[in-house]
Amino acid sequence: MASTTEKPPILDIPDEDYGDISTATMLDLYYYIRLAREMELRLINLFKQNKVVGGLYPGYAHEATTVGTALALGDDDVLLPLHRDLGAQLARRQPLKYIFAQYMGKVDSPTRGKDGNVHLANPELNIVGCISHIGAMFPVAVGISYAGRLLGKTVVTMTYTGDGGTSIGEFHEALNFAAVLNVPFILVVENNQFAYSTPTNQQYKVKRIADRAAAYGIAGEQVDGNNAMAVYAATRRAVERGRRGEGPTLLECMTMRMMGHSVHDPAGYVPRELLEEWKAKDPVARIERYLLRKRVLTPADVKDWTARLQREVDEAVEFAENSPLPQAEDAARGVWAEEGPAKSLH
Amino acid sequence: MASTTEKPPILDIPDEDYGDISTATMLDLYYYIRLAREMELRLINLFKQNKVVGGLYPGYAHEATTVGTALALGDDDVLLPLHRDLGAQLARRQPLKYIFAQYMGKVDSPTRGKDGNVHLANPELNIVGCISHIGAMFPVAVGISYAGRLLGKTVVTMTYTGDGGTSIGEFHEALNFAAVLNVPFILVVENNQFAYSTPTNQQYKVKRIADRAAAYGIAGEQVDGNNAMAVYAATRRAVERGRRGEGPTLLECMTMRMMGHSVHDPAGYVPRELLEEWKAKDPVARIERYLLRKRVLTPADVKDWTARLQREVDEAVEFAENSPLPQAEDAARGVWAEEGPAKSLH
Amino acid sequence: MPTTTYIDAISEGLREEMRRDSTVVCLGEDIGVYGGAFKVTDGFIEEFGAARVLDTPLAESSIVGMAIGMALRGLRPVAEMQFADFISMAFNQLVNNAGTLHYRFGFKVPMVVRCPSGGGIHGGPFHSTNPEGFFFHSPGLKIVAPSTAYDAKGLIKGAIRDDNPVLFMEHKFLYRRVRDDIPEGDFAVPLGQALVRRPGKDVTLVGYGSTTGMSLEAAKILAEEGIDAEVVDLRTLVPMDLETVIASVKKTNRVVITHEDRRRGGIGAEISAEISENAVDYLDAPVVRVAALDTPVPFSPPLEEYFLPSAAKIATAARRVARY
Amino acid sequence: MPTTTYIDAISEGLREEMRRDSTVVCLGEDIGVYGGAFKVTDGFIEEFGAARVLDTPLAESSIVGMAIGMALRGLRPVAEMQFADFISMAFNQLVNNAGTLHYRFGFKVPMVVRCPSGGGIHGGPFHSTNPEGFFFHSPGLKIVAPSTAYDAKGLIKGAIRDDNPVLFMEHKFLYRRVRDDIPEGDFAVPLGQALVRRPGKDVTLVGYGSTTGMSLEAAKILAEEGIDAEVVDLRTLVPMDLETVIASVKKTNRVVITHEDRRRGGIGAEISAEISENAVDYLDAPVVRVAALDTPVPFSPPLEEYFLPSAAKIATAARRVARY
Ligand SMILES: Cc1ncc(C[n+]2csc(CCOP(=O)(O)OP(=O)(O)O)c2C)c(N)n1
Ligand SMILES: Cc1ncc(C[n+]2csc(CCOP(=O)(O)OP(=O)(O)O)c2C)c(N)n1
Ligand SMILES: [Mg+2]
Ligand SMILES: [Mg+2]
Repeated sequence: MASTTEKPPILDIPDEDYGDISTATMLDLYYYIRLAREMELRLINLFKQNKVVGGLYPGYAHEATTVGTALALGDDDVLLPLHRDLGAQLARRQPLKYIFAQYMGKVDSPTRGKDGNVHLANPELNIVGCISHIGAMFPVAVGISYAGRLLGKTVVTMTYTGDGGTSIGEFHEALNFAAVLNVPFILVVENNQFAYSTPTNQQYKVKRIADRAAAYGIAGEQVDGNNAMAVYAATRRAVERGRRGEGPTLLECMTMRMMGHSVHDPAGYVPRELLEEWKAKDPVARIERYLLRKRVLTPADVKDWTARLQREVDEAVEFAENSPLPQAEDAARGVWAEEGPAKSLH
Repeated sequence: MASTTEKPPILDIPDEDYGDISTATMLDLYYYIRLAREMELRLINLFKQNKVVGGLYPGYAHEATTVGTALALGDDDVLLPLHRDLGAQLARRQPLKYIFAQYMGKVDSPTRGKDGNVHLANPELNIVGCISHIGAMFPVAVGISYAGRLLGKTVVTMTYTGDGGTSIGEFHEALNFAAVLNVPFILVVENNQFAYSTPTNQQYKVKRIADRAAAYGIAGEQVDGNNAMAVYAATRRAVERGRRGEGPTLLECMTMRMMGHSVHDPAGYVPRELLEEWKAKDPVARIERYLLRKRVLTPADVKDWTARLQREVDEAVEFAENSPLPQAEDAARGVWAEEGPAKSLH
Repeated sequence: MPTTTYIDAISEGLREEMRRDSTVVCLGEDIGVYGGAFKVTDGFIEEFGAARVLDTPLAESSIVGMAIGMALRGLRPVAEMQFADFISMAFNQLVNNAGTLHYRFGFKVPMVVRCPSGGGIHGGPFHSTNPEGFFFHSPGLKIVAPSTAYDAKGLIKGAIRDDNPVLFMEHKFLYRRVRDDIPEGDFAVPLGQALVRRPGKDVTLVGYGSTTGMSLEAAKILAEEGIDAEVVDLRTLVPMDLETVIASVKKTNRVVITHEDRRRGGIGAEISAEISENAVDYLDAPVVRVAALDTPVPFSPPLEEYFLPSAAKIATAARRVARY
Repeated sequence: MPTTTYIDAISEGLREEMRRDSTVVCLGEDIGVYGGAFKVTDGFIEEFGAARVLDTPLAESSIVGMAIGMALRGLRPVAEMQFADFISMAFNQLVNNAGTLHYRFGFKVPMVVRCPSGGGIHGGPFHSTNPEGFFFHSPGLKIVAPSTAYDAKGLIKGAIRDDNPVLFMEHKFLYRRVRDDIPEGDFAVPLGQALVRRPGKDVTLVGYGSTTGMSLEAAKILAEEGIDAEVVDLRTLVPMDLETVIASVKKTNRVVITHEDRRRGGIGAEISAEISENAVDYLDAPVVRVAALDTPVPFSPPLEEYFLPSAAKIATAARRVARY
């Protein structure tokens, strides 16, 4: 597919052939994309109220990519999301309340306050949380897929990187391992055109990151990352390739970081026009207009959903606010598996 | 250029256009290639006599690549050779006696016995020795070239990797840095078809490593690594690109490891036929036949050279044998620059 | 109130060195146009240009590898790790490459790696660590860790002028909480000199970086209880000024060793071992360490507080030792 | 002469575990067709197939990263570093990823990284190191270091059965120089238990790996001089059996700590610090360490010999302590 930066802006999801996507899936896309958006906005609010502990790296306007990719996985597949991928966590059914509890450092988060913000796992849901060091999860994902093979199961693994993260050595190592071992591994590049303050022309000189797939003899695809239908369809193709034993895929989703790198960052280095151009391509509005046009949704539905989402977010925030902070002494416990719980993916 | 493995074996250096290569250069190629060969054979002998300390990783049959590449550099350029590149050290005028002294752990080697075998530097000659960890020298080479730019000088840097070493993350990182910074950096891939026991089809799934250049937006070239003329010509093109400000080059030289990974390794995993096929392409015999055909050499010359080379090797070995072992207490000295000499490249 | 913060002192020192010596060059992620995640190089790209204040792609191993190459070829690079934690990506380059080039080949490798380190800011396991303990075990790498704004400026200059690879541990918690009046004019703090920050006769509190301030605070508390603590600030960790430490222990006969890095295999163990080897007869009490727990740095505030050393914990240890 | 070498004991233990448990899987460079650089997995690919004895491309960070993933998804991977030195490439994966996954998320990470380590074979700076000191400082990683063939077999089994990431330090110099008669049948040495290899009353010599044999040799020399040394072999470095060490020191009142890893910030420092904190009143002499120099491992034989610990150096230190 063509780079979205080469074409005139597509303000709506075009009527292309996205393959056989059921109405239920379209509604799931819509639901999780909107939920991710509402959650992000609430997190930003909570941050301003000093209720968020630590930093906040908004995935705002990345929802079509994060949700569209994660929804294409099956339950036995494994998701390893990165720092802008709360949408993927939600699509994987990570409970919203856990996310808020995590951001507030509360004991009822899956890390019991030991880790923060996006470093969220859920062994029951086959979600592995990332470490901050970009690149580290790539070979881990390859190993999970490979384990699946030895255990007689096709386990597709999917992990993420930003455009900046593609400069790290493990991008190369893991894609090469996956190619040689021919495992069903999907590396999603969320190309949001900046790595913190660094624009892509200072990060790489190749035209499209997806073209790097050729350097490993694997499939590569570039897709409009603000078009949830296209993202989902492309990811499903990648998943199916993996299930058919055709190995890994490098999937580049073109999007734009509409806020600062973190809430602290005013992002003065981003050209105004770029933001305006991409504002028109907002992924939430686009999927909504598309589903209205396709009569999957009615304007009345949209209103109902809005109320429902507000309620869900309110409840989750309430849960998190009521959850206690962890006991101080718990800091000293849990380094070793002997201390329990000693969970696994399944 | 086409992969040598695709064509029927070329038993002689073909009469292609290698550009403007002077007779003096051809003779230099011949001299250093033969010197490297004689040195390797003597090292193997010394190893059998238990006079070599530590391991020995023969660069036998890699001479056209190691010498052909290194000879294309200028004095201000910087060479960072790897573990099969003694030929490159020689072409850079690293004194032969130092190499023998180094292998015997003697005090008159440039490392004064502190490091061994191929880990040989020479600040005066702008040679930086490698560490064993494959990949580590790549970004160092990029940094040296970049320093040249800041100091107002074009410093071409050249370093090496085997086919196996291309799997390491820093292959990707350094090529990408060099591309983005557009520095004159040449990465020579000595593709000898095995990484220790691992054949290339278990190392990568791309057809040619040189094609990976496209993943960085840089120049890539594959060349017959046993054809000294072709290697020299390709390297000169790369050097000139660098000097013209056209950035880095990935240069893949196709060759074959004719001995074990190290002298300890009987290499039973290498198919016999492969060795026979490549024996016919021996780089020493080929350059010799070529120069005789071109009347750059006469049969009488060859005989004279043989005697001269023997003498040179004998003298160097004698020097090394007579050099004392280092003083034990010297082990404790020299970690800090304050202890001297504190040298630099120039 | 003193005027220069710890972080501004680093900026000033760095800027002055870049003005003084055109071979001093900065590189790292987002240090140019953005001025660095903590703004240490804010304004540098305007003054020195994009070539000398180099925004790199995201890859620490190659940032450090490049710095090594630059140092070999006549520059004095100062590489920034966006957070000290990410130095783990460059571990091999530092330990095996930078640290051995002089011993093996006689090359000087004048380079500095700036490491914004330390906890107390709720950064969680990967934005809060103190990685000096790993590199302390490795030959050929100097390590400095200022505790005051004066030292932050003096030591960054000392580090840049040094001909060896130097890890500069700048503590994020101190960035804007610690200030000094810094004298006009050029000065560098030489590497390898500890300082007695507070003389005392009953117990030695030896630490560096963030625990120096904690120890001074503990000393105040202890003074009220009649315990007169001597506070030794190491400032440089490699090479370490053990003479000053041991002289203090020989005077007070009691010692508490402190650091914010984890306890097991930390720098405090080495200090303790050196004391036991060289001053065991002077000891009137166990040698006690106050350091972080041997766990990842936990995220949630009560956990992190429990994890970290503090003035109160140092005072408790000092009491135990003083009353032994 | 005892029949099983240290290296064969590792092979046997590994093979038996692969037979016993189909989730045990090996991966690394040249371990399959070639059987490993040291032939530890010789014949494995024939018995277990190429999928369970996986020849990987050359990239240690991804070998370890893959092993983490395999462990998360129900396998018990055993990754081989071709030489322990190359573990520096996987530093980040081990320290920040493997070591924190249980603390943060409750995952078990049952994996072993085999590290052919140590000097004395003229391997030079990058084929001779003992990297345990770096990882000792990091939470969440167990470390074992057998000194006998019996322990080599028992500890590889114990490590494979453990639900945590374990670094298995196998000493190359001992590979074919150390032998045992190993009992038939399945046995595993549990992690975390030190052993008194030789009881004695005058001085404790505590070490692990290659220095255990040196200490036993030193004890013989010392016995002839009337000094009765107790030799403690740590066997597991994390978690460390400090009780056994401290009980011995309380008995002998004198201690020499030994390891082949470098001295500064090495494991010996921690042992010394623990003794000083918990048994200072029992000490009748300085706590002395015998370890490698704080330099790269030099290549040439006289330099390497000077660099390394030895029975003679341990005996000298023990004399100093015994006669203090
Ligand atoms: C190895 C490593 N180095 C540095 C960082 C600090 N850091 C966090 S996010 C980031 C920018 C990442 O950019 P990109 O990959 O494009 O992802 P984006 O934030 O744009 O989604 C940086 C430098 C890190 N997390 N890991
Ligand atoms: C990071 C790292 N891992 C492992 C090794 C051990 N090792 C040395 S050479 C080698 C094979 C290299 O193969 P290749 O790159 O093809 O070079 P060749 O030896 O064939 O010239 C290996 C595995 C190493 N030196 N560095
Ligand atoms: Mg980005
Ligand atoms: Mg090879």
